[in-house]
Amino acid sequence: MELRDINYNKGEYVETASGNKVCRQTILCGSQNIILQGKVIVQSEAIIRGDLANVKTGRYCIISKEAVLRPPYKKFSKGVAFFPLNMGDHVFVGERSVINAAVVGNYVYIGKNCVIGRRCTLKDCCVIEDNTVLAPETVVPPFARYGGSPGVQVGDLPECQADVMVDFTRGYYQHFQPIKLI
Amino acid sequence: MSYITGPDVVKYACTCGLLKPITHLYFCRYCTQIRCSFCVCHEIDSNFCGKCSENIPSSEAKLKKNRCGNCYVCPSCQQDLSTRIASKGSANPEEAKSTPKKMYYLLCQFCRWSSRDVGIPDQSTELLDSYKAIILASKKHQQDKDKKKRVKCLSYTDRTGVTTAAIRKRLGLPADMTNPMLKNKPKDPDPAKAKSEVEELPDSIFTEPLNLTEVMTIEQRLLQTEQQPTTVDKLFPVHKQLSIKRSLRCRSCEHNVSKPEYNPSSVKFKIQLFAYYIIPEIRIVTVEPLRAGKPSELIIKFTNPTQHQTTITFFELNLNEVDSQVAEEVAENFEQNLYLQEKQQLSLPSLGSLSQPNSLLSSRTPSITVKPRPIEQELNCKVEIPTSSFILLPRDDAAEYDDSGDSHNIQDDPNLVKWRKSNKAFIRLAVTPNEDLPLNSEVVCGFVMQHIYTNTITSKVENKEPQQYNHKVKVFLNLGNSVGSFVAVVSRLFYQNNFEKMINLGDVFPNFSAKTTIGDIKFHDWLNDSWGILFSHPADFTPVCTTELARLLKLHPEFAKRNTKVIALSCDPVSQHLKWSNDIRVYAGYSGDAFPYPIIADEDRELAAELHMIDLDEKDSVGLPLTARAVFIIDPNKKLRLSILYPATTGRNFDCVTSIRSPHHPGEDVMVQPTVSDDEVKTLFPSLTVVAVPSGKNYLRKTPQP
Amino acid sequence: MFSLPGTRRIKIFPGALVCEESKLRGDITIGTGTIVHPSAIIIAEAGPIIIGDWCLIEEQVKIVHRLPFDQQNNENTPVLIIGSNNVFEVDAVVEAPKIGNNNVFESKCFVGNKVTVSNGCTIGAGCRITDEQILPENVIIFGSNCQMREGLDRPGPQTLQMETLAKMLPNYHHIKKPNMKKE
Amino acid sequence: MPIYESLSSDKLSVVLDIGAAYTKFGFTGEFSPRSIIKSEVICSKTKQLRKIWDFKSEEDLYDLLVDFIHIIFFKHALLSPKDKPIIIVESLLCPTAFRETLAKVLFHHYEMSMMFILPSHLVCLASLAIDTAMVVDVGYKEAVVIPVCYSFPVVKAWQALPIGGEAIHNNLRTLLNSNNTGIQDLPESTIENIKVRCCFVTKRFRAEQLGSAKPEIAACPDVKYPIGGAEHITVAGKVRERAFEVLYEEDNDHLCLSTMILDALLQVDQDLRQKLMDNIVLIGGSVMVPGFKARLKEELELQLKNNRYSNLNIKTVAFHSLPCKENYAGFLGGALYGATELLHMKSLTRETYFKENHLPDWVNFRDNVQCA
Repeated sequence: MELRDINYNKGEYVETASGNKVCRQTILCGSQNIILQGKVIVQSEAIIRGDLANVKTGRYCIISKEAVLRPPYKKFSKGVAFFPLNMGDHVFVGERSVINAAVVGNYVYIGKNCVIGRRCTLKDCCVIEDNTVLAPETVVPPFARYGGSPGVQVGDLPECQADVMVDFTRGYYQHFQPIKLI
Repeated sequence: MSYITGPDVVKYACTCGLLKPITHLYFCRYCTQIRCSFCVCHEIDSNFCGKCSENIPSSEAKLKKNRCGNCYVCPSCQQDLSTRIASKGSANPEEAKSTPKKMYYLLCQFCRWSSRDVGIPDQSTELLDSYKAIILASKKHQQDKDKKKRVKCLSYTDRTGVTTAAIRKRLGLPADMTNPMLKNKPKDPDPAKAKSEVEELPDSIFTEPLNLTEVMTIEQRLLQTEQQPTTVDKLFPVHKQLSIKRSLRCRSCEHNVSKPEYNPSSVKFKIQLFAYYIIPEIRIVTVEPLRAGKPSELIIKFTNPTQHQTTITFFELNLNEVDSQVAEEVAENFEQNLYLQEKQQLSLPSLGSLSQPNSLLSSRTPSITVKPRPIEQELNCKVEIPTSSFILLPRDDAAEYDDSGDSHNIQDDPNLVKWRKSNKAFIRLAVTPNEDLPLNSEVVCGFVMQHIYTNTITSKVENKEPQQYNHKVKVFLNLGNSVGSFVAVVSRLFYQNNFEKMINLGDVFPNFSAKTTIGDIKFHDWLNDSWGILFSHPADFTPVCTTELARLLKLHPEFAKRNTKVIALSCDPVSQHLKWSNDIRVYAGYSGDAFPYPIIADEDRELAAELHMIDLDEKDSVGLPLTARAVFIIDPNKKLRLSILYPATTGRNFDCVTSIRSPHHPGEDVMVQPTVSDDEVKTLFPSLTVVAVPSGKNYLRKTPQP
Repeated sequence: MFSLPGTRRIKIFPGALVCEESKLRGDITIGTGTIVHPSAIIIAEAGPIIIGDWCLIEEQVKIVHRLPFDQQNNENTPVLIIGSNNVFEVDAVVEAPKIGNNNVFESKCFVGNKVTVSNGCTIGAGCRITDEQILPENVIIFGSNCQMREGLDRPGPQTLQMETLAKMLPNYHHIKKPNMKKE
Repeated sequence: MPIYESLSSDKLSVVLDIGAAYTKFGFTGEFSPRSIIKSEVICSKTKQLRKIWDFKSEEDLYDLLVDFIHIIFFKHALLSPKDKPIIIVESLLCPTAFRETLAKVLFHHYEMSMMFILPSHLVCLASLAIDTAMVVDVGYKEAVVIPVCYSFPVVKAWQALPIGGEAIHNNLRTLLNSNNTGIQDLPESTIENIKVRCCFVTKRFRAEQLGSAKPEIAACPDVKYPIGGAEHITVAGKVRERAFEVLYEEDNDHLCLSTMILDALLQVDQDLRQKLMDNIVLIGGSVMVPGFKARLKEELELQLKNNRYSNLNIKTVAFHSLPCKENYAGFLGGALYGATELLHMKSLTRETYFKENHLPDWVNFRDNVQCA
């Protein structure tokens, strides 16, 4: 199915020069440490914890409502360090998902209500189904579809997944339009 | 989106007869045919470990039983284990100065199982290194030995790969010849002795309580195939199973249609003949509500993925007509294969051991083509095939960044092409579901799309021009469910403002019979001679409805006091109602045992339609409209006294409804109806007070509540 | 709803870090060293909540003191006491009437108001525990079926992480001022 | 040492034992299966998990098997199936439709070079190095008893009853439902886990006592079994002990596991009977439960005193202990046989299959004539 238009209230969103659309009702902590590469949508009540460590997203990322991007921490003998969270291009993060990953590759789809454990690595072209719980330090290989709790591989993805995701995130961005007042 | 999460609504027919979304199809450019994972040959390209993302050569993978040597999975929950470092002071207190040793242990971060749980001591790196060194040395030794051996006994078998077994087989030796194994058998193994004593159950099993946390589940047991222990103290980590990258080969022409790059984390391909890159993609944009026998407008979007302009033409899809050309071709191929194999087989014995062995004759025996099967999809919707074709412009990646308007000047048939932008076109089609289509069934239509496939690889040197082929694809579209005839009636009622048939205030309320949570009832009999409140809600297990019904639950005694019976209605089945009523009771904190009022299950929406309480804007998961929030108050004479209709999205205030039944709060004075004449009033309500209003009309007459 | 202004009913001991963007409703006491991240929600509906020392409460956590229906409308209002060194990870919803020490509530877990949590328990990510029970010590609940296993020992305290957070958070967030003196 | 060489040679072939509940998969010459997975696959059409054996038609089975074999080769064996041999361990009572479809899938779709079909009742004796035994296979769907005499399965003496894992699950479900109101529709995986974690085969006198209206003994302790996080059920001690009774209680035709063995014995030559009873081999996943062997022995000894079987004149009953777990005994036999050169001598090649267009089967007269 072709995507329907997703409307938002123009007053609620800020659009930057690079095309990022960020809702005003978000909690962006430590905004100087957050880099959105452009054409990124951050929807209402999403939380990005830039205060803990750097958070970097690629182009055409969609952070849905109430999603949490939280840099992971790692314990050392001397103390705890927070690691930066890097996200590739064309990533979709579903509603209420918690991302504690270290790396999220390109063309990744994360469904609703997922928990991506600390320091997980999501390689390029993978899909995390809704309500998945990925244990900390899980590595999701390319072209894998993960689901369940604990998250295990439940299927494979078609080889053209990268282009499907490009098309999806671009389409989403194009259809994410302010409400036109008639 | 639909490719990732949703159901596949647009499917293309593969040459083998299976229907798949375009993302799962391949296009063999040598055969100019669609292929799918079912009808191509899968081959393993490389092995890798999904955890450490390292390639493992196939020989090593075989040696390690297809498992990664470094990564382990948790025996308890089958997640990858992480290696943890625990620093440990030196064992000798004298060497206090030495740096603490780093000790490793395995930990599952999901279920917190650790190698310490089963008493595996923490391993130091030195130990691991020394083991690695030993393994390395032994490997080297083995290799040397192999080499020596090879030099020493260079035999005919080694050079040609012909083994005695292969020769024997080739010669077609009779099966009942003496087993060559027997000659070489060093010694017969001792036959096992059966015992007449068997293991008895321990007595403790009858008395000791069972601690479930100590007993393994069947999944945990089967993970350790050899031992299959039963108690958790024997959970040992398992090496992680490897994953593969695979290439796909067309069975007809033996060319690859997909070959991935070697690097495990790469998502690129050396050969990528995916249909998604070659065949125009079709997506459903909108479709009007589908009604049996009525035409609806369908808008679909075409996207040209190639760098070449193409022209799309539609044809009628006839499922009965077998694609004769393909079938013939395949049949021929199949026979040829058989013939080839037979020939090989027959020729070999005669050639004997002098000829090259089978394995060297050709690296691959030709594949058997998968026989196409008839398409298993019924069409129940006609598509009006447009006579004209349209052009689809090539894809231009630069255009993605070009926000300026389109500068194409293509003469389009305005009835066909609704709108176009770069390589996309929105096409309007008329579809008509079959007359006899039952309510709420899946509507599937199909057509044949012909597009021009431009082959850029040139087979001959002199022919520099890219070749163009007309390629036809059968496309099936699932348009969603048909809306039923009765909804059509209701919607017509709404659309045409035809409200005559609606029950007006004062009309006798229909005496329907319905399934409810207290069994089947006849409405009038159930009412008996009390007042009745019938109210509907959109669906069970929804927040607003729960609060409404819970409020009603609390107010129920009030209604009972006023000789009023309450009944609810929605389109969910009785079983759902029963489950939900428990929720309501808990939500409302209701202390009574039984749910005090019944709920009607109007699954086929007959009542809802009859009482005109359908909200066309609110639809359930299958696209059927839900009941609106209606309230009907029926008097003991079964006449409708009041009706309220709220949309499904807006909750009602049931305190308000109580006040309708007796318009004032308890204890307050009650209004007397204006229809009662002043004289009558005095006899009926002796304690009447008339409120003086400026108009001078005595219509505000109060009396204490009876 | 409340007659007293919300802030006066919230008692924060020195050394606790409570971000301004968190939502605290009702009578809440927060012990020394406890860190409350922004957008955490703590609601003392049925009675006061006392949170012990060195607890970590992350974003979107919801701690609600709400009694089961059959115990509501009782005269005496019970106090929800949460022990020390508990970790509540992102989006955990906890309604348990009693919580001991050193427990870990992982992301998106749900603990119902009939569950009593003892010490050293780990409620795995996404687990939903509602059945009336007392969780034994060091139990680990994980997976979609809420499988249980017994741990070797209680999960380690997150003191190291909290030290780091205590240094970092004041640089980025407005912190509610402690209004209690050390006992 | 050719025998040793063949065991460790690089040319490993896949051994497959497709059971009704679990499929055992591994390679020749290995002592345990690589993995034991459920015999089910996600149907490509309906996207639902379906058991292989619940097929509707041969076409349906073909598709299910294609998907299933794909998983075996590309997720577990990591081997391209084309032009490779495969060893299939199957029951002698395997339905023809299943065998033929499997052969079609392996030869047509996966283009395997040869297929070596082994009867599970016979090959499981390989690991014991004996040639005469009474083989009792208690699987998921059914229990099958076939005596094997001097490496020849006496097929005419076969006995089969639908008492296996499935019957136990159904019995357990009924027992649980009767004393846990409100909990219904437990998935089979939960039932199976309750079975393996809580239940055992009790002694005969206890079973009789607990089955009576007023038992004089106390049942073993109850178990509170949590179902997800929201509910729990009580597995009563009585249920724990009685779940397996379906195997031992005589049905309407007075048949049960012990009578099956003795009925099979009646069909065998008199001289062999005592030898068979001294060599009872139990295979199949359902025999792994604690107390199974002890109870079966008890039952057999009791039945032998019965009039029905008194003329059998059996003095002793003895059981073999397999060197492996019983649920993969068939697989192990297949792996041993497959490692020998018999694989190349006796197996059905693709060429022969295409030429003859026929899969040899012991029930087929044509194949029997050839044998003779």
